[in-house]
Amino acid sequence: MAAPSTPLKNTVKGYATYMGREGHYAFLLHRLTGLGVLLFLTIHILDTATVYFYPSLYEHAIELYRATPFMLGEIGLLFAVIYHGVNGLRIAVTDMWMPKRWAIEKQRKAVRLTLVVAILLWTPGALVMLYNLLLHNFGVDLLAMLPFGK
Amino acid sequence: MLVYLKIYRYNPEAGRNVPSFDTYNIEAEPTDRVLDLLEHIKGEIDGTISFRRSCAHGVCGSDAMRINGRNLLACKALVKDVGNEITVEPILGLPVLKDMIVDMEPFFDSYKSIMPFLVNEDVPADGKERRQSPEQRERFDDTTKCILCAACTTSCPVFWADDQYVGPAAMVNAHRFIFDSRDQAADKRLEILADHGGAFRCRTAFNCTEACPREIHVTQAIAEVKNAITSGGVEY
Amino acid sequence: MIMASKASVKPSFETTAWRFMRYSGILLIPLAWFHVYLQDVIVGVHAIDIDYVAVRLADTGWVIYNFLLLGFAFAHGMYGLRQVMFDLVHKESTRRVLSILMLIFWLVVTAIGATALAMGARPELVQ
Amino acid sequence: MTQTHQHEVVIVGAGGAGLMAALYASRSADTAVLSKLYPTRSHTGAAQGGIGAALANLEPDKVEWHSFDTVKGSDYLGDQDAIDYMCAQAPEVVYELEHMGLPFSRNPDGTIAQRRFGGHTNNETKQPVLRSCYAADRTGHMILQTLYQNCIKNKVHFYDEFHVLDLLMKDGVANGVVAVELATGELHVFHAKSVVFATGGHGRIWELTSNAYAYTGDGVAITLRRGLPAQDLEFFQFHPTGILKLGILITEGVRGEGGILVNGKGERFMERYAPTVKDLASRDVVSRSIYLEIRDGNGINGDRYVHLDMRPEVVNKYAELDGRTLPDGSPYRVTGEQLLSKVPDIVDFCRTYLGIDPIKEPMPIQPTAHYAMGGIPTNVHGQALSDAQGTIVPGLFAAGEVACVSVHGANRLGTNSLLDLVVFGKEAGKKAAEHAKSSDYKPLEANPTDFTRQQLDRILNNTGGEKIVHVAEEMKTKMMDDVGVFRTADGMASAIEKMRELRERYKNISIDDHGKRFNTDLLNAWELGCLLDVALATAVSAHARPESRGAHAREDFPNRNDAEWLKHTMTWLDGDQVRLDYKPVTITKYEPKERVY
Ligand SMILES: Cc1cc2nc3c(=O)[nH]c(=O)nc-3n(C[C@H](O)[C@H](O)[C@H](O)COP(=O)(O)OP(=O)(O)OC[C@H]3O[C@@H](n4cnc5c(N)ncnc54)[C@H](O)[C@@H]3O)c2cc1C
Ligand code: HEM
Ligand code: SF4
Ligand code: F3S
Ligand code: FES
Repeated sequence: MAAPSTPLKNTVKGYATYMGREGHYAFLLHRLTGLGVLLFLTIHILDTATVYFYPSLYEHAIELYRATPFMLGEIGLLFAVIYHGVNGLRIAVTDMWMPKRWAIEKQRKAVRLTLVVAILLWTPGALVMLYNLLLHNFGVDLLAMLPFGK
Repeated sequence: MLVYLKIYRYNPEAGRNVPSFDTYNIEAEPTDRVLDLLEHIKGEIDGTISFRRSCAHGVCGSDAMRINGRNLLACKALVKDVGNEITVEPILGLPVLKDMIVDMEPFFDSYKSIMPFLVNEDVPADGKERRQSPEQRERFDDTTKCILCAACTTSCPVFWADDQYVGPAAMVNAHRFIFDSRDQAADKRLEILADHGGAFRCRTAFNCTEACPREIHVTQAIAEVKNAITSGGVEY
Repeated sequence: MIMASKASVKPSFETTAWRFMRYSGILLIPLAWFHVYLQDVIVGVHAIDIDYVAVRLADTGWVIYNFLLLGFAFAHGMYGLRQVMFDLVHKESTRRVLSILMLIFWLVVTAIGATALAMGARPELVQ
Repeated sequence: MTQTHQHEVVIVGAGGAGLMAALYASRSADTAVLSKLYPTRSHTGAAQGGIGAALANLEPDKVEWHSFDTVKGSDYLGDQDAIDYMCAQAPEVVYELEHMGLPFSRNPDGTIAQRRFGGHTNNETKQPVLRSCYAADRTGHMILQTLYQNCIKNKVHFYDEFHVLDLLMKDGVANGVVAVELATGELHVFHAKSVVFATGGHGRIWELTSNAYAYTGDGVAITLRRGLPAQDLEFFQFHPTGILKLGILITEGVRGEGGILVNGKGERFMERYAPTVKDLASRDVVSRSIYLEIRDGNGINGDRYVHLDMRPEVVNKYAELDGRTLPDGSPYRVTGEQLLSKVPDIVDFCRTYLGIDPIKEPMPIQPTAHYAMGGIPTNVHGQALSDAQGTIVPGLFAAGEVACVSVHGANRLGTNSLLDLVVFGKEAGKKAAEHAKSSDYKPLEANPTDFTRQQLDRILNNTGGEKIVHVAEEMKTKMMDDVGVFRTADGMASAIEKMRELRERYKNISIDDHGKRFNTDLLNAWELGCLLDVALATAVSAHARPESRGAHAREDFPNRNDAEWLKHTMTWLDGDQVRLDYKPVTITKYEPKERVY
């Protein structure tokens, strides 16, 4: 008789407690962002489709997108798409064209680099979106508040 | 130095049918192996603690364990490297039978499934060795080092989740033959690994490479296998 | 000196899918990034309404772009989901059932999206 | 519940010898392999340097030279018919291993690479010769893997993690074994026509050893307990280069590649002890030299160790002084890179356990208990013998380190053990199958597990409070001090006393684990019993030999005495009584002469 455990329990335990290095967390983040983007994409396809099927509903839908929680979610989505893309590129390129780069030091660096690149690509967009959020939902115009603003 | 050691215990026979931890404070040298500490506790304090070991220097593959959350060989993990708070658990994803002892059968079954033996019945007429250049030999040198300790396979998130995945160790061993210029069954092995549960289940999580005590480039080996499949084979 | 040997492997579904994941992923970098940046950052949800969509969907270039995005992104995502499903479900029969359900879901959603793209928006029907 | 299985051939041990025997036996007979470890965990996997065979791939070499070197290395105690057979078979088995898939390192022309090893020479020039066929520094690992792989290919039947505790005999014929299945704690009886022991050595008797935890002399102890003799137990090899305090082996291959031994004064002291081959003298000679240096206060900082130096600049300096050349005649030179590729595991051991990089710093080393030349006496066919007259025990075979053929005599040459495993493993496998095919199953005794149960129950039910580790510790230190590299009559006498005392105390061993499943506590206790039996037999055999020969070096009798002691020791253990007898050495071509390197 073996200790009671199931693959699911092992998986959850492993995801949560295995002290992996960079690659482990990159895997988890890639998966999480992939699923997140997919969830959004599915909703997005369906809501956009209303422009043809139930045009009246579309305004409702877009109204939802303008709600604060949704807009914050979109900022997250932007990060997810970017991180997943950069990291996916790392995986695809290493796996298919330069397998020799699957070496410990190189990958630890590469994984960190993906995160840095993703954050760099995300920040400007995130700031613009944050500005829009504050402007439209709270009437706060960040630019106007800057000393050299308009 | 004083070491605080937490050891995973499970033994239904002795009524410990819910996994739990025993803790010990013991004196140790920084250069002691975690295996030495386990031996010490087994010898002096509690003989019921069970784990496998044999060579004590990292070449037999008996004592892969999860030490402070990550797979290591207890005989290659020195106190100075893992710190003085040490948690020892069995490797993850294989059924735990008693304490650190897990059922290795599924692991060896995966190994056996990839035809881990040279296929080539032709031998030179003079009965001597088949020739192989140093470069050809070098091509698969890395993967000949595997000691089947299962540290890689049981660190792999895909393996934890999916016991039908052959796992990195089996692929390392497949690689050892696929890229051996003397072997003639590369296509069969590649076919096996092209299927469900094969190379394409690998999500490049890289835990395997980080865990391998023999410093084999496990993920690289798997990538080479994948590429051999997608490009239709290997050239020597 | 040495017998050269080249193994031959028939591409299986898993291999094709694996390659698809990689190539579609790379393709999705321009497609998805530009889409999201354009709509969420440059235009912004507050500027988007059905008329905006209608204008976009009247442009063949944008329609093709959206078709590509829909086709690749959703297929890529759904196959990814199937991988995740395989990690959670191990019974062969359940896997098969779920795979089929996912296949249907993929086809239906793609069809809905594609219809909308092909037919365009109908702002005139807004009540 | 005891389960009974029937297989024509039962092989105990899945190391190099056991697996080779299994490959051959299973060709014609129903064969099962029992092993207390998973086969790939066997200690053969730890062997580093290489397997000896006169392939002459890079420079002239001859089977006869290999034979002579082995005879000389054995200090003339090896049986020359067996040695000739082994050395003649060597090229064939090495090619066979290559055909099975063993990934040997290669020469530029694609042939198997060879390196130098202690005691292997060109008999004409007296210089070290390239004879050790290697796969980097994991030759044993590759042999073990390759043989196991071929067993899988040939569908050999394995019982993994079955610990054999007894040999069954009926009317002097071996007819099976009793084993405990580790996973369940159940006893299993294996009824067989042929039983092959290939259980490896017993270096765990000594404090500092290169041997695995599993090297507890089970095979020798089991046969001793069944009234069969052991041969030449006093000859136990101390390898000169074990990592300080840990005993982990640094292969002789390091010296083969040009590494040298240095004392505390920075001298290359082997020049004084073996002027011709220097650092590549045979192991007994080098180990003794290190001890003598240490005794003279020439250890590093006066301590009990010396340095093994393989920094490229040092290797190159001494290679130049020695005038060492490559086969093409150009001077021998190495880079750190090349050394790393030739002995990667050694570099890894040093980095892991010593925290030093041997390419940049010398390695602190001391002699470590390494290899049992003695064991279950067999003839050239691996058939076990029951007396000094060579009477065969029907149905019983032995091969590998547990056996004593004897090809290693008083001192084994490096690379000859791996060779011994494959040559005699193969032979034992073949003969075991032949025997099985030409005989019937001898009926089992009524209660075949009684003897085993009794041994286990005594441990399980004991409340004496004596701990395994305490008894083991005392045995190891005593044996290290008094039955180690140098021996004296008084020291050995006191060791005998001590072993007797410890065997008494062993009766009071009590353990914590009373369960069935993976009761490693119980098995550790049982293994200690084996070690004590073999230790006692070893000490008595050694005490009785008043000469110095090979690994048996006596301070009170520093010379070899061929007139009276050119003979093998046979040792029986009957309860506490040890009985000795002697058997002549087979000498064919090479008359004993003085041994200089
Ligand atoms: C570190 C090191 C380096 C070495 N390097 C070299 C070298 O370079 N060249 C060379 O020629 N030699 C070398 N040797 C020596 C050589 O490796 C060994 O002598 C040889 O491998 C022994 O092989 P074996 O098959 O007899 O035993 P092993 O390989 O040890 O196998 C013993 C088997 O018996 C099983 N067993 C034991 N007891 C029981 C039991 N009671 N019940 C069931 N199963 C049991 C074990 O599970 C194991 O499978 C080296 C040895 C060491 C320790
Ligand atoms: C932006 C460019 C993208 C790139 C470069 C990319 C790349 C990749 C790659 C290479 C994989 C395979 C990972 C592996 O096999 O280990 C993958 C998986 C995945 N992708 Fe993408 N992808 C992108 C966009 C998307 C989008 C838009 C979605 C959502 C619809 C998505 C959803 C997923 C999912 C769910 C997985 C599976 C994750 C897993 O198995 O852990 N990806 N992606
Ligand atoms: S690849 Fe490395 S980690 Fe995996 S089994 Fe082999 S030696 Fe162990
Ligand atoms: S951890 Fe697993 S996912 Fe691949 S890279 Fe290693 S096998
Ligand atoms: S005990 Fe052999 S690998 Fe650790």
